[in-house]
Amino acid sequence: MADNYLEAYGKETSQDAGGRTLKYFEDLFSMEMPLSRMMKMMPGMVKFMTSSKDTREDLFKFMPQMTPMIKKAISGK
Amino acid sequence: MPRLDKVAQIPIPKSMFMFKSCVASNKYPGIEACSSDTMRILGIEPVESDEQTCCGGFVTFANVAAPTASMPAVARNLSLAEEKGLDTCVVCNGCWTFLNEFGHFMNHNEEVKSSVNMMLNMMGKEYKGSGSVYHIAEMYYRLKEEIRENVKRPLKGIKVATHYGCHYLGGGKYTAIDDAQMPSYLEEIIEISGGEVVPYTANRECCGTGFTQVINGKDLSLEHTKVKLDSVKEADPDILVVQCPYCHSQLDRIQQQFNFRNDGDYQTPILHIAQLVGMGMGLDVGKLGLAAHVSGRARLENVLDRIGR
Amino acid sequence: MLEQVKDWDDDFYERWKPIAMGFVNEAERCLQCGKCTGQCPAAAVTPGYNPRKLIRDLIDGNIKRILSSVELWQCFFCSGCYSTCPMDINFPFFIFMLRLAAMNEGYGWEDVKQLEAYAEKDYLKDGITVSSRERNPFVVDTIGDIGKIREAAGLPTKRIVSKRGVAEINMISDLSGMTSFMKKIGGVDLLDCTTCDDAQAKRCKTKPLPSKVGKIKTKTRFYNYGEPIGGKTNA
Amino acid sequence: MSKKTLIIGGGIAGITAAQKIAQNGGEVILTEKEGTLGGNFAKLTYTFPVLGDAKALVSQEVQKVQATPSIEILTNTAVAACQGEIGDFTVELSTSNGTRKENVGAIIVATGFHYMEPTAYTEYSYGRNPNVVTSLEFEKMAAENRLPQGDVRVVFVHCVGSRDKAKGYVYCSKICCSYSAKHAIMMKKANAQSKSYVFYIDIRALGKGYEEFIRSAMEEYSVRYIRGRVAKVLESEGKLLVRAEDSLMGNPVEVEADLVVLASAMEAPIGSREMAAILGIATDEYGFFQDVESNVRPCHSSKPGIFLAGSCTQPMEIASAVAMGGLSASEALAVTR
Repeated sequence: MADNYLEAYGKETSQDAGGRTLKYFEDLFSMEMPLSRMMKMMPGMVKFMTSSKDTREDLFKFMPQMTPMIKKAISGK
Repeated sequence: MPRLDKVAQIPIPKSMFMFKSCVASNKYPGIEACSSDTMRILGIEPVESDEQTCCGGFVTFANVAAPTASMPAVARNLSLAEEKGLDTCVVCNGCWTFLNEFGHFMNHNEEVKSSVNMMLNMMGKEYKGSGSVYHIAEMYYRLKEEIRENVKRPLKGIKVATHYGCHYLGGGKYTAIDDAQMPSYLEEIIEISGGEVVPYTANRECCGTGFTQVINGKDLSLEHTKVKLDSVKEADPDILVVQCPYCHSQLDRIQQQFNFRNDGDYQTPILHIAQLVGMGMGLDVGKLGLAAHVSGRARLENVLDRIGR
Repeated sequence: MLEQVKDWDDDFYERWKPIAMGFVNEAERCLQCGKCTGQCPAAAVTPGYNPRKLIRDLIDGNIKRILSSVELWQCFFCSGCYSTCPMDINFPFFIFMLRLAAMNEGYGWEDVKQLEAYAEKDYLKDGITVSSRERNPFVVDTIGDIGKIREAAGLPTKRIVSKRGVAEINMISDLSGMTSFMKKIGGVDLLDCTTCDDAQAKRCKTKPLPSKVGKIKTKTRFYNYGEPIGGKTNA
Repeated sequence: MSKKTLIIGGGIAGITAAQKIAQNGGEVILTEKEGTLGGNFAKLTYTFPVLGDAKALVSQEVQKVQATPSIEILTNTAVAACQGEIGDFTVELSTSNGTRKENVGAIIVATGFHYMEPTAYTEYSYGRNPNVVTSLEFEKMAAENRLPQGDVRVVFVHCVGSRDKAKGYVYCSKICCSYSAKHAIMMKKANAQSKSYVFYIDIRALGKGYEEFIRSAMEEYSVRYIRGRVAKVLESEGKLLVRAEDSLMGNPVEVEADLVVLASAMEAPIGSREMAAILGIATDEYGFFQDVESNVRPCHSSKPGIFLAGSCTQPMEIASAVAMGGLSASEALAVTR
């Protein structure tokens, strides 16, 4: 077992670790709404919709706003 | 920098949205009861909402949630006050910094705000960024003349020490009403309520909770709390006043743990500033919720005997 | 092993700053004056922890050392460093962001695992992070039923967040990826087979972790900034 | 064209400029807003890096000026207005006997600097505890023989107000390192039992003899130098607890001290912006007077005919102020003759 961090990382340099970290933050703070991300949101929305009557109504009110976003995500523009 | 004059800019509204704190509600209900009642006596009608949740600060700084997840939660809570057209009043340092800091952040970052609002729109809400967040200690300081008029049960001869906590003064370096290193507004409120202020060395030290450190690194946390409590014990106040329920919980409960381990004998009752002001204003003893306090219960009774129940 | 400067990610901070949503700022101004460490409550009890060194390593780009360190997880989040910093570096935000980065690298999950229950069982279920449950028997004996105290104070017996409120934060959690992140944390296996007792072993066998989540192996962290004084083995 | 030169400020830079002009046959009006000449130099006990008797040195120079007939000295005097251009300025001086108008050919601004009052540094308990003093107050204590006696620890804190964006100034005040070393030596000389600790970030001792001077504080007077900016000064049972990090070792340390001396920053003289508006010259972002070119024309202000000398342009040690006084004198002579 490695007893210091240099050994634990082996041949990997800080540039590799830094690159991964930056990639992670880029994804985390991305404001874009690609289809994959939108699909990930779907289960949560369904759960919210089914939880009570008024939540369903509120979510339906949002639908007109939602449709262009879905279109945009699908067309990828 | 002494900048207590900044307090004059705080408006005195007819009513305010009282933001309930998790620790205050579930561990020290006296804080919740006193904050509402004292504000009502001071002429501000407290407005509450069942929809209000935890500020989300704990889960965020415990790294369970990324900032992208906590931002909408903050916006949601703030929008509850905005719907009613009110400013928010909080009793907890953590809530104050978290709501304030992330609120400011969204106000200055349109892109983030719109993406947060998209999520809020789904549930029929919107965050505009129109309301402000004030700590209850700020409001007390703003209303100090009203407090002076309403003192019914002066804390005559009661020695009070203060603990400001970190997240109000430290985190709000430029937004808090007082200097981060040598604050004095709590002292003033105590003197108005008739108490006697005792200084001690470790006043500006952290209570030791360390947000999550009390769970993850309990040794570190306790070691630091011990430093704090030792210094308090030296000054031997009747009451230690805090302005954050989380500090309240740490300082109150850890005393008992030290006593249990025979690691010193600490018997200092901790009171939140809302409870202290409520005590001075002559609120019913039941309202103070002193039964929920763990340490220094005998001493609290003694204090009540001296000032009258 | 000798540290190789050519391994450092020299412009990590410069590249990180623009994408960090404004959470990491001003670190380039650091004077290395040590005022932060001088007042730090965590440094006072564990001198191995040192905000100044963490900032220095960040600017140098020695990412490996920061992310794999135990010290990164010793911050108290008291903001004292920010309040005294002559250059206005808001260091708690750095810690917060660096911890996220460390988790991405596979470090520190065991710490977060202990906190995850608060989010899952209290925050997302009741809307209140700190519940009224008491673990300490002494406290239970002393104060009795918190509901009665609430009633005496003129409050409802239990503070309840409305169903709607809880549903809303749950949706926020689902939509922003917090729920899936928590599932990932839930997948961390804290049991160590060499020290595991019978009860744990039984639980391990009867309750297998959900296969969908998969296990995350947390990596061992190191005291990268010096052993704490007093020879503690664990902090 | 007027042959006279007006010198604003009777510190060491102004005195030197007046002497040099008079020596070369010029006429000078030397104004000082306080009652006596000497400026900040006269407030010191010792000079540095060579420990000279500051009071004797400055009074010698002041006497020379007072003895020169072509130098008219106006104490308690301020400049109220200034019109005209190079070679022909009309200035209005408000003296203690009412205002008077003067026609001068050139003006030398030598208003000196001001020691910052570290009231913003509440973490250092300044203004709350009488044992936390600024270096200027320390000089006064030393002059009046009020330095603590017996087995005491004295802590010197560098960079109070300098190199601090949040509460002070971003620039380095240049001389604090040297005068703190001087104070530590003075302390040791006054009280051999005392122990001195200097908390520094970087030691900036540029120039002939400075490095040796600071080394002598460490080597001969056994002053302990600890790298790290002091975080806070707490009061505890009559003592002061100084918390800082020993950043070379990476450990937080605490010093139980009896006296804490804050090396407060040199800031622009009070009212420098108003003065600049009256004269029609530029100041920099900190309020120091701005030169047109800092390398080859350090004493030219943004207006022709008005010259700058001494520490009203930037933090500066005595030798540089004297040199700059001489330079501005020759520039003024070039205009008036």
